[in-house]
Amino acid sequence: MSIGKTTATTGFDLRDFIVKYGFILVTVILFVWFASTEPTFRMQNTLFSMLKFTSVVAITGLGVTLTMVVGGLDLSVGATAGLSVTLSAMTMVIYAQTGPVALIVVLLGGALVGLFNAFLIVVLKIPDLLATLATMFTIMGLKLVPVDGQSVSSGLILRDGSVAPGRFTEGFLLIDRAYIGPVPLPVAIFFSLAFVVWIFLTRTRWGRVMYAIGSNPEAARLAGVKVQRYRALAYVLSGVFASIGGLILSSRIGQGDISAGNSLLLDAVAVSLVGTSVLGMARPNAWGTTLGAVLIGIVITGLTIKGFPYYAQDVVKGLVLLTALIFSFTLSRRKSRFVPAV
Amino acid sequence: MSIGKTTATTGFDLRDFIVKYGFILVTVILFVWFASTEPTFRMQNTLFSMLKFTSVVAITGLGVTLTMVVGGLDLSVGATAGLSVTLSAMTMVIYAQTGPVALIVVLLGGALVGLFNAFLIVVLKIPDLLATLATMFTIMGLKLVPVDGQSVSSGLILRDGSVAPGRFTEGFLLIDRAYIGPVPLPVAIFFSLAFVVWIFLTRTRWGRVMYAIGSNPEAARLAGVKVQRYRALAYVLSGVFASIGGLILSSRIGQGDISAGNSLLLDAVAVSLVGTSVLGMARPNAWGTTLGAVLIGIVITGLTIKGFPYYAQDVVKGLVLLTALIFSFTLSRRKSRFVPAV
Amino acid sequence: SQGTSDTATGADEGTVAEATGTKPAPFDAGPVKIAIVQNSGAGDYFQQWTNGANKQAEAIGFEVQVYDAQADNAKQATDMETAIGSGVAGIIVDHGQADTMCPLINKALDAGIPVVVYDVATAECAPQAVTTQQSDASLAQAVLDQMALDLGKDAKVGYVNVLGIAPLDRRHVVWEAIVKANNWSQSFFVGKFTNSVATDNAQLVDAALKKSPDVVGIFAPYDELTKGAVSGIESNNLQASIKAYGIDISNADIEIMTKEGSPWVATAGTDPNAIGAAVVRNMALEIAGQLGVKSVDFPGVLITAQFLKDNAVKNMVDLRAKLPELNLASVSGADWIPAVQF
Amino acid sequence: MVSAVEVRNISMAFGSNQVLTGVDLTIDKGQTTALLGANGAGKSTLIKILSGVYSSFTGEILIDGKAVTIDSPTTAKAAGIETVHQRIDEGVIPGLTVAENLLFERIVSGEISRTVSLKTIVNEAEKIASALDLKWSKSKLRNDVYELGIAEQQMLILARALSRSPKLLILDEPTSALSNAESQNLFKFIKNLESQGIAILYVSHKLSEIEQLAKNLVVIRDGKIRNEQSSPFSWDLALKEMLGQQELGQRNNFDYIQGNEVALKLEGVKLFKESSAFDLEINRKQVTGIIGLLGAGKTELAKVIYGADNLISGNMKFDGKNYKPTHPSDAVSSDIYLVPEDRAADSMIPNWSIAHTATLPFMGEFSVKGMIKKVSESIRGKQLVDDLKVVTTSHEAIVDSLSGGNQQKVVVGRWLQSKPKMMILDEPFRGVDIGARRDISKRVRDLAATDVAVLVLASDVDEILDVADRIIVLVEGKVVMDVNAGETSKEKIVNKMSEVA
Ligand SMILES: Nc1ncnc2c1ncn2[C@@H]1O[C@H](COP(=O)(O)OP(=O)(O)OP(=O)(O)O)[C@@H](O)[C@H]1O
Ligand SMILES: Nc1ncnc2c1ncn2[C@@H]1O[C@H](COP(=O)(O)OP(=O)(O)OP(=O)(O)O)[C@@H](O)[C@H]1O
Ligand SMILES: [Mg+2]
Ligand SMILES: [Mg+2]
Repeated sequence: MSIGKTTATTGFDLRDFIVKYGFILVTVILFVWFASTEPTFRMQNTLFSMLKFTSVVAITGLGVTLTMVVGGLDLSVGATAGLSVTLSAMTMVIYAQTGPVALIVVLLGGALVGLFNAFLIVVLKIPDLLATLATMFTIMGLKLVPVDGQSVSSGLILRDGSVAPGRFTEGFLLIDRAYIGPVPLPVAIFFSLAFVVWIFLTRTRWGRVMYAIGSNPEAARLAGVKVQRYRALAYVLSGVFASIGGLILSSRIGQGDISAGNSLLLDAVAVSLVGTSVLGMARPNAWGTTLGAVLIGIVITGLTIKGFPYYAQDVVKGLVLLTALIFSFTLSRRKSRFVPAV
Repeated sequence: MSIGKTTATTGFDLRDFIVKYGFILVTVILFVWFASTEPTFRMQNTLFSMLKFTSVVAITGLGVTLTMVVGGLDLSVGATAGLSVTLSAMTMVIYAQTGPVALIVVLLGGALVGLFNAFLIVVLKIPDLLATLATMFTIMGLKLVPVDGQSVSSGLILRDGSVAPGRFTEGFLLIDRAYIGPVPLPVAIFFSLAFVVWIFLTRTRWGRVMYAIGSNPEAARLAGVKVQRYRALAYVLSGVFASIGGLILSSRIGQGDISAGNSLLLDAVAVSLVGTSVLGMARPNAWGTTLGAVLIGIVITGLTIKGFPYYAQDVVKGLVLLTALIFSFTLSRRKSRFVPAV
Repeated sequence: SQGTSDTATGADEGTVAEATGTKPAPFDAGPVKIAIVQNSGAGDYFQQWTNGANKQAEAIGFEVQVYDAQADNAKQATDMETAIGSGVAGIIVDHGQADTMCPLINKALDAGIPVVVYDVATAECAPQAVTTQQSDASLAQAVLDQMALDLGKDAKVGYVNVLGIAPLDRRHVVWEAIVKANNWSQSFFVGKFTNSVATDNAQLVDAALKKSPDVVGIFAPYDELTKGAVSGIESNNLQASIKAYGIDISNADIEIMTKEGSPWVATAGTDPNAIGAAVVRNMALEIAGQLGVKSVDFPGVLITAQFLKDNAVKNMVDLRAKLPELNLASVSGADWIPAVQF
Repeated sequence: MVSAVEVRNISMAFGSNQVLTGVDLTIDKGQTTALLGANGAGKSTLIKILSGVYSSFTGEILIDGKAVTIDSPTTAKAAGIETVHQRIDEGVIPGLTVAENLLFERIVSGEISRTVSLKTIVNEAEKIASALDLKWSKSKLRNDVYELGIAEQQMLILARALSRSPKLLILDEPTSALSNAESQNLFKFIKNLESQGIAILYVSHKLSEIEQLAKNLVVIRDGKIRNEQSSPFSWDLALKEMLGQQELGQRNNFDYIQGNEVALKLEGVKLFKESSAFDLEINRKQVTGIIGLLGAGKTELAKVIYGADNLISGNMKFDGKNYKPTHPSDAVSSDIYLVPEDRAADSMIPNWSIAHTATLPFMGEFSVKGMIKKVSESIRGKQLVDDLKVVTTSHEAIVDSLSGGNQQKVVVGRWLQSKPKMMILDEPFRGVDIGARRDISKRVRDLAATDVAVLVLASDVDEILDVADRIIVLVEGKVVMDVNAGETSKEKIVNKMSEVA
């Protein structure tokens, strides 16, 4: 344990500053670098479309964050988002239902996956990681059974030889394409959800209790907290958030792409984990997840505009991550208790 | 604290039996089912090629198990195995070196990645999951930089326009193809390593100490354990194990396939996690990881031979996992402290 | 153990022509076992390919064992070994890496098992195997000729591709030649291969277009990449000024191409069902000793969005009806083979 | 007498909090030196310096007259200093068996590296356990250590430390989780060690123990040594130096209150599978003390009433109505509260501030429509710090950074600040100094006076006599004595406790 020198309490402590704001600093520096060298990057248009792409990862990551707060980790979010894409396509294309029906089906689907996870974890007592891993495999396969492993698009020929009667409705497609003022709808959804989760976790009793559960579930239980209910709640919310991500994906692709959501898990977990280090909080939090997602969005967009090949983007992504982490953990005096130690 | 029923100690307790042997039972039942319905499945050849296929996941999983034992989790193993494939290809194809040189380069590469992880975790104090995640992104990109994102195969055109002078040596290709008696070499390597890790973890003081670190690092430190050294050791070993997996992969593919190792992470983590539930041990262990890998090998091979499409295989994989988990956790009276709660 | 994919949705049942001739050995003595060793069975293209192959195999009287490596080159090698050991009369290798598969193909040939290869460059390393291919060069040439016609000389163009994957590399060669011949200037070259290609590339193209909104055409020689490119164009609202060119065709692709104002104006394709069937016919002829050639090409056909709209093509069934060149029923036939027509 | 270990001019600070200032201390061979100080005085910090846990202190440590560098637990052990830390969770390692835990240091040091099988380890462990008169069966030794109760865990880490032969053995409040009988066992063993020339540094808040064991007494306050004595000790002086300006609350010379209204009624309750059933009535407006040896079932009883453990058989009535809690939340909503015995495992949330810890069970009260009332929360935190004289920088301080006794004050105090109908306190005095103990006792009695049924569970007779109106002795899950406190004596209670049911 390192003991800091007794600095004058009113003085400016560079180290503390970096621990708290290092991550944000990295984000800002990258942003300024891209903005000053690439005129394209500073266009409002570019910024919004960057946020729009980030929104899916971010929203899904917010759900993951909730499960991390209660001491778990939802590995099934990518698969859930993928399921949502297939579900929405099936509802509209195969069963020729309206957009709102698809929307409800998708959200219900997400909640159901969450409930299933909760059942495995809370009732069957399977450890979180294992339970959600099993769920992941199961729904990744299951979603393809009714469609025999094919993407669902209008014109699809059904088992009975007829042609699928429906198509993605215009209204549904608007989820990704609409604007609220100058702000794309997915971005608006992303920021609203981030705000709600932030308030929920930091300002409400439920959020407080969830953090308690994540750190010491037994102490929470003995303080009269219904631990299992909160854990179930976190997984259901995570499922719903993933399905909102899937909804946006589905509306963006405009068809029941079978591969959608596959690469989402790692990114969503990454942003939530990275988010733990923002502001030196050393615990999962909504603001951190948001910033983590935005940072990764900036890196990918900036480097693409600069013409870096995809593998160079991976390298930079890794290095930026590392820098942020060093700021938050290496320099911090505080032991991080909150970060999942696995 | 739950008080165990004092059942007559000599009596047979079905529940205990299932908790202990349920997982093995599932494996055996599946095996018998496949063997009795599919003649192809019972051929010695099929069994060995199943084990051969499993060996890469299993060996990598053994490394992951070691990091889980010290309370961490190495997320960079898939990328490390992929790096090994590229490294071996570069050594032999671009630099026209011999097989043994490639072997040494690969193992050194794996150890270096492990050291780098250890550095991040032990010296820079970055939490395990975050550190190995950053390493994962970094080396996934980094390995592609010297080869401009291309797979390295003989006949590759280099940057200066010349043709790569070397090729995969016959000796190197033997790593995957040789036999020891009737046993394919990768299978022999797999079982030897599993045995060594098992002995190491259960029969040596280092193994016991590593479990202690995973369970209560502060108590271990106060008892005089050099905690950081052991953690570093676990990550270095994990890197080396992943590179052995990569070596077999490389020899099997016979070229510097850029996508090699991509799907390894999830599988390796899955078998290690699943392994925690074998024999009701509720902690990461070599025997469990081995059995987990074999079980997944049986499922995949059996279902392929039965002609199930890939998505049905995912469903079954998920369900088998769930069954095993329910046996181990739902029915167990013992609280598992060792399983990563994240 | 018949694959279940013959019940696929959208699986085109096809019509079976009457066979007139008498079956040669070994087909006269009951079902003949063959194996299909696939690099990947996932995605629309491969689902249809496998469907076609299964239909034709059933008509001929093959008992088929399908091995699906799920895009894992190393697993494909293992599958090949299992297939060789399982006592089949012939093996079809569908995609994969030449370096990986050649030694194993030769092993099969040495064991007296005829091998038909689809889309793997094995002509040099396994000269005794029958190679069949969807001619990548002809596909790329067909669509790029159209692109050159549309854009004229000296145009600014964008390119979305991932090198290191054999068929994409072959298409790349044609692209480079066309760019040079027409003196096009390539404003960007992006692309990444993940497990959700369409969504992940959309973000890259979007960013690239922010920088170079003045390109008039984008070539993305793989339909998943093309989907990503289309999304990128649309999210920049540039569909009026940028035309997209792709390769491959499926129900989902038809939907996108025929959408009002779609930037995707032309693609080149084959009918994967028909190809799968033709490859199986080649296998039958080779087993019967009647094939006589070592290489069979399936030429690509240019398909423009205009053509699709003019003929009210909604899906693959309509397309086959309007574009009989796609159907390969007359390729590699014999009087004793009941050719399947889609 | 020869000094075994000498400490010169040791100072240490946590951030801006100067915890030790120029401490000099001499610990003699073959004797027990007691270290006395109020909660937060710096005892554990000094001990952690000696045992190599903290390395960034200034000053010198001499062993056998030679200066040594102690900067890690390994170097401390190498120098012959063995320590039993105050926090039990810094000692036991869940996931390993009891036997492995007992032998853990030997495993670490490689002394038994060739002992590969668990069987050998179990045999060896049996010997170590028997040194402290622990008759642990082989099957118990094979169990996960996690299945031991807290007192047994304390015995385990003591046995582990005693199995070494150090130059200096440091015991930081080793008896706070032990009952008298076990403590006496421990003392016998300590005497034995003294005769072998081993120096002992002993930290305790129990004056009687110090009186019984120690030759030398060192009093520490606010990180400075204030007083050194050799036995016989002058306790007045020692306590005055220990508490400084603070007044020591009078020993409670109270009038026993005989609550006559039944609050909680237990009928045919069985605590363990094979223990016999009993009936019990707990009265309002009275402090009921329940005492028993370790494993007697005190904690079990508390948890059953609180809904934290399932009732094996029998039923309960609270306020005349059937009461069947299945979860602690049921108890809390009936206004029945529990202060659990193991503060680290059962009460503290790592990295939480005092204020947050204080309000956790009462979130409903501290929020409107779910939104937390930050101001009231911080007022509650401040009150807690003031009321229980918690030694800390502020109510925003992280609970982990408090001294053990002050942590205990926080987790007890947070429940005392509420308005229960029934309050159960399991070992509430664990680790608190004598001043705080009297403060807590007084508050508990004040609470009972406001018509509350109070149940205090402890294994220390003095503690119980200090607070209870009625005393119940529990042996092996069964009530064997139930009397008014005024009508019994310490001896009678002790005799009953060790009776076989
Ligand atoms: N008769 C018994 N049958 C089964 N288990 C018992 C029995 N007696 C004691 N135990 C075990 O001992 C443990 C200790 O019981 P409990 O915690 O209630 O005791 P306690 O009186 O609070 O003692 P302490 O807290 O001092 O250890 C119980 O959880 C149980 O596992
Ligand atoms: N890790 C830490 N970080 C910050 N402050 C600490 C830390 N550990 C202890 N302190 C502070 O140091 C002071 C002395 O604590 P210490 O644990 O040495 O007291 P103690 O004499 O052992 O008290 P107790 O009798 O309650 O165990 C306390 O004010 C405490 O808040
Ligand atoms: Mg202390
Ligand atoms: Mg107790």
